Amino acid sequence: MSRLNIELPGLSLKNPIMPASGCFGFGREFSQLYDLNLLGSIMIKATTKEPRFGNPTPRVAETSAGMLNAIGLQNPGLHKVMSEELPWLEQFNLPVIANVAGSKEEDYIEVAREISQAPNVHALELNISCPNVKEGGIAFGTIPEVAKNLTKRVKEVSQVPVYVKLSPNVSNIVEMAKAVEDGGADGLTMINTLLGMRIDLKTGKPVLANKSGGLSGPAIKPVAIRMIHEVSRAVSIPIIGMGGIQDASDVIEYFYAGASAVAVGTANFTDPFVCPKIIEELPLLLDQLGIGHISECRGRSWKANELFAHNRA
Amino acid sequence: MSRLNIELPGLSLKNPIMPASGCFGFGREFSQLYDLNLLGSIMIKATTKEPRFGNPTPRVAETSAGMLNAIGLQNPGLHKVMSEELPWLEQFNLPVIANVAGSKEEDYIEVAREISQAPNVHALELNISCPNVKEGGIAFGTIPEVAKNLTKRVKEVSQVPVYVKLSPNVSNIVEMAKAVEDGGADGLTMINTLLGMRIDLKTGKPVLANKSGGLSGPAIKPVAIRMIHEVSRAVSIPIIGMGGIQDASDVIEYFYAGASAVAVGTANFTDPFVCPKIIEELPLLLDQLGIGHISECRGRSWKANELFAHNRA
Amino acid sequence: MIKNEKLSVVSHKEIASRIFELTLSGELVSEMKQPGQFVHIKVSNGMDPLLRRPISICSINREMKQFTMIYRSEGRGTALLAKKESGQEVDVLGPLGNGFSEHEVKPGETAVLVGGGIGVPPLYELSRRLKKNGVHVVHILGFQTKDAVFYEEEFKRLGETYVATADGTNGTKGFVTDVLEKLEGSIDVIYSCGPTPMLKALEQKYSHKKLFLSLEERMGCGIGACFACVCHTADDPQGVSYKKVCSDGPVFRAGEVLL
Amino acid sequence: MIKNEKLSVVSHKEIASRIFELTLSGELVSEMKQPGQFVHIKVSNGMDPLLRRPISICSINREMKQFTMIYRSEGRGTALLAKKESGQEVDVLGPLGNGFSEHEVKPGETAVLVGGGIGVPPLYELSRRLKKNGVHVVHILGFQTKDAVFYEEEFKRLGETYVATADGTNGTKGFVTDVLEKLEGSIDVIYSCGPTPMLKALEQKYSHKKLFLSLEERMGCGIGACFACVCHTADDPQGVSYKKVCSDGPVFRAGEVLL
Ligand SMILES: Cc1cc2nc3c(=O)[nH]c(=O)nc-3n(C[C@H](O)[C@H](O)[C@H](O)COP(=O)(O)OP(=O)(O)OC[C@H]3O[C@@H](n4cnc5c(N)ncnc54)[C@H](O)[C@@H]3O)c2cc1C
Ligand SMILES: Cc1cc2nc3c(=O)[nH]c(=O)nc-3n(C[C@H](O)[C@H](O)[C@H](O)COP(=O)(O)OP(=O)(O)OC[C@H]3O[C@@H](n4cnc5c(N)ncnc54)[C@H](O)[C@@H]3O)c2cc1C
Ligand SMILES: Cc1cc2nc3c(=O)[nH]c(=O)nc-3n(C[C@H](O)[C@H](O)[C@H](O)COP(=O)(O)O)c2cc1C
Ligand SMILES: Cc1cc2nc3c(=O)[nH]c(=O)nc-3n(C[C@H](O)[C@H](O)[C@H](O)COP(=O)(O)O)c2cc1C
Ligand code: FES
Ligand code: FES
Repeated sequence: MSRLNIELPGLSLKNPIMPASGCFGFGREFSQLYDLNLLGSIMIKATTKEPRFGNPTPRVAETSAGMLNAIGLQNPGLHKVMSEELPWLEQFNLPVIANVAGSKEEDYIEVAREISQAPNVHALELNISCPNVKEGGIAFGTIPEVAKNLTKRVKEVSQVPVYVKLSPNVSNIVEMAKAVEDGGADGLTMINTLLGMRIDLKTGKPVLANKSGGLSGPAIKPVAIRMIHEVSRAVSIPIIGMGGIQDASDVIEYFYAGASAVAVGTANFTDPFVCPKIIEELPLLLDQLGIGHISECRGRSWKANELFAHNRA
Repeated sequence: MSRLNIELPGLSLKNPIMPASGCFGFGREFSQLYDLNLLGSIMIKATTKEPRFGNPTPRVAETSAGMLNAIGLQNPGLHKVMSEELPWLEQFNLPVIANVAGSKEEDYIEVAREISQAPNVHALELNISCPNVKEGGIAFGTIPEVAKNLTKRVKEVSQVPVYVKLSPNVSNIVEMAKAVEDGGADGLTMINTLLGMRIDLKTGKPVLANKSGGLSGPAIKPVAIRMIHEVSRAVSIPIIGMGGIQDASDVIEYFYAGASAVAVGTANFTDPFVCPKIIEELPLLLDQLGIGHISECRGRSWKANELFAHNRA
Repeated sequence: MIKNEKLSVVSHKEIASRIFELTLSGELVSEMKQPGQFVHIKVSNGMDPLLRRPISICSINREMKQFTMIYRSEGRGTALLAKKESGQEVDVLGPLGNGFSEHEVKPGETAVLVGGGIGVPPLYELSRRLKKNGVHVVHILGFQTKDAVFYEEEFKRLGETYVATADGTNGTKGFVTDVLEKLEGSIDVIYSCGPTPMLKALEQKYSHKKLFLSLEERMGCGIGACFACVCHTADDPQGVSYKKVCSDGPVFRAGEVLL
Repeated sequence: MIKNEKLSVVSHKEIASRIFELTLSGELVSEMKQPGQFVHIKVSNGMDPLLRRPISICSINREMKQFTMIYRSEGRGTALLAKKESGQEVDVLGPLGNGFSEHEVKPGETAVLVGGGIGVPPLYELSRRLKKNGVHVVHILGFQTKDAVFYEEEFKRLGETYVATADGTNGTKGFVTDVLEKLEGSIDVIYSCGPTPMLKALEQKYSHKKLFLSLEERMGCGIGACFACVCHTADDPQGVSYKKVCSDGPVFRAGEVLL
């Protein structure tokens, strides 16, 4: 009897653990370290219509309990992802979540239409929140109406459920979440990185060539937990949570906040075996906490105690 | 010859280091540890019209390289601050920055009018960004028009320059900064805390009684640096920077980003002697970096190299 | 005076399940005034974890400039502390707060010291001082289970000592209050430290006695500046008057603050 | 195969100013294939600092399952690494990347190994192998100043060795390229590792030779998954084709990628 399986729109997950987009490439490198079939799913690197080289280097900088990145959506482009990366991933029993990015609405739509037809792509993750792309990007992630319209148009062309990835760099995350729910999103993924910067002591210049970048890692976990806590009560679509997850306890904290599954990003760099480790630890932790199935944890931070007791009875 | 003195509206600082509001009370406790005259200034605890007890406990929670607080603006109220705390501080040669808070516009105005008349209050810090107060607060800190109007009205009654403390929990920090500059602000202080939450693994409930709280400490430094980098180029009023400062290098990083002085918050809890330590270390670090006066560092991250070289010549 | 000093580890051992006894030496010890005061400890050099950990002073040896703490390895911070070895340094801020006044009870009178779990340690220095003052001391120590019991012998050497365990595996099965109720002879003062429910039960039943309670609260600064550890005063339970556990307490007279 | 293992410290000493030589032992050593490969090191247990640090393999002893690194204590991470003592463990991910191919030069031919500062270490294992293969090896090692010089004797034992220091306090005053220019006799291959300006200078002057360069770049994962360490290929300097320093490199043939 599994205690970790989770059903989400488009996704039948053997466990709720998956690598976050951009932190795992298309899985090739990690497949040399462990069997990718262990994972619940995989969120592949952001795919754009045309191949992109991304930003100049340095592209990463370390911060306290976090890191900044300004990769700039480097990827081989829709065509290669469809013809090489996704077919390669078919050898695994792994529902793929395809991260879709662009700088114009048309780009998103074209990528979504095509990539959602790949047999192993079971859901899209609409990346409206990449902080490292100069043109366009920002409005999609920060103006509710714009996000809603994009969601709607992508939904029209997508063959699979659409999850929208929210940016934390907004005044009102609930408003954004509701807007994309209105636009027809099947789920949310959150959070993308916070915008940050580091300056080199000796040169006086930003460490990243792109100057600012996206802050990820344990430093941002409290922000993510707070946002998921707020959003999960305000919408009725499920949330895949991410931001600083390092171990099984973090996963439970995300479920308590209101997430239905989680993604692990930066921690893959510190410990490339972190995903299978978490999957192994989770049942033991559930035992310790006296919880039968992981789904019982969902929303426990805001559900009334009684209700929760009843659910477990 | 001092290499650390800084002139700001209302503030003639012997050095640019001061404790951040809420992390130093009214100075009484720290005065038992060292001579407060060492400090550049002191930002006293938020003062409201009436005394406030604040939120239930627990009021603090630890996070990775950070902490959450939900003190809830506990303070003895305007009357006591005027009659007891500020007079007590007069024994020191210390320009005081009074942090002014409220939940209604009228409250701010009344506190600002009164407290700006205290002889040792040389500037006000308008706290439009406290994340831990349920009513009112949020709009002041996130809607540019509202912030601008409040600034304008406070300026009308204040006897001393007014600095506005910006919240980082906004989509567009530059817009907020420009709005309060338009409203007549003499300076900015930034950043206040990011909204965050931690959930207890065993109980499934938020650690803080208030549920969410403000995230401070090294974790948020990259966010603060990025915001100051953006804002300092867009406005012409000076910025007092804060967020995760722990040592002299952090101070220089803030100056490089565009700050003209800095405040130290959370680090006072880890090391109560941190402010005098930083003040002592700064000249040594300036030596190492080959910088004469600390003000030369200001904005180096965005000033053209030539311009900077010229300034130093 | 409050000092910040790196003290060196004299000895460090696990004396019960996950319970560690740590003895440190340094100048700061000469500042320690009262049993029941605490120190605020930085367990690592870096910022992980960021905050200090408050731990009570368990015994003081002024001549040797040493003091001992007893703590439970609980979360991340105390787990790291548990790794410190003899000769290494520990960053200590202290002594902090106001402890138990040993002068509330006269020679020949009886003081009952009631401790629960990791609330037991500060009572040890108190007991030593009371005993020295000629006070008749009785100890009632509550623990979860046999494996968690510590310092039973040490307390016995100072006076009558009763142990209660929640599961009955050592001493009386039940709570310290069960033992206290059955105690014979007069009681002049009760000093107590332990979990809040225990303190509440004591306050409810023994508010007519001279009763002192040591409180716990999550702390930021530990020195009274951040208002993290505030509690309502008992006479103004909804109002704005308050006490800080770190600097006004952690020991309060029963009825002074709202538990 | 890439492994993640806690290796134990066999020896650790400062061999020049802020330059440390660290020997570790563990199973992972048997996976090491080439000189010029590197390992990715986690210097602390917690998350401060968060990222691993890339350090080149300096010498490999497969029989003893030991390998040696040489690094400069620079920022926070390497300063912490410098504190590790014999018997302690170091979390190592590796071996990573593609190193110097020793088969690009035939027995009897001449290979010149040009290293700058902390770029010197990976050349040591390379030199040992070349020498074993019967290659004539010449070393040109550049440092800032006398105090920063290390492994001069070790290299001398393997072949002709020239040292250059920027301030002239040891060997030739100037850059490694100054020495290289004056070198007599034929050069069949140049292998190099050091700061980018040095690599650029070599590429400019010796692109007609067989020249191999080991690059440095800020890294995230170190295994090719995060695209932090990407550089343009030389034939498409503005385009989308790329190489990853961590997994395609760190050693490239001159002219392969844009420096
Ligand atoms: C005045 C005082 C005296 C104390 N004396 C002792 C003692 O003698 N022996 C002992 O074992 N314990 C004592 N405690 C409790 C001790 O402080 C906590 O067990 C310890 O802080 C937990 O830290 P951690 O790293 O294990 O847990 P974590 O879960 O990592 O702690 C996270 C944060 O919560 C705080 N925290 C967690 N539990 C408590 C708690 N119960 N009280 C206050 N803060 C808490 C930590 O200080 C830290 O800031 C005392 C607490 C106070 C307030
Ligand atoms: C393939 C490769 C091999 C290397 N081999 C060696 C070696 O054998 N000996 C040696 O002393 N150094 C070597 N370096 C450089 C070494 O990685 C850095 O000096 C080290 O990471 C600095 O870490 P820190 O904690 O001292 O500095 P910090 O300033 O704390 O580092 C902050 C962040 O920047 C990164 N960083 C800083 N400087 C560099 C750099 N020069 N290159 C890459 N990342 C950097 C760090 O890894 C970390 O993520 C190598 C680098 C690479 C890429
Ligand atoms: C190096 C790097 C690259 C990333 N690339 C992408 C990306 O291409 N698309 C995307 O939606 N998110 C991207 N992210 C964001 C992550 O998917 C994730 O939302 C974020 O890092 C927070 O999770 P973490 O703290 O576990 O890393 C990237 C993050 C990092 C660190
Ligand atoms: C315990 C605590 C209380 C605070 N109270 C106030 C306050 O009363 N008014 C205010 O403007 N900011 C308050 N702040 C925010 C700080 O002044 C500062 O902006 C923030 O903590 C970031 O700086 P730091 O990372 O150095 O702490 C408080 C912060 C903390 C940690
Ligand atoms: S812990 Fe800061 S006031 Fe008590
Ligand atoms: S460091 Fe991640 S791809 Fe090279």
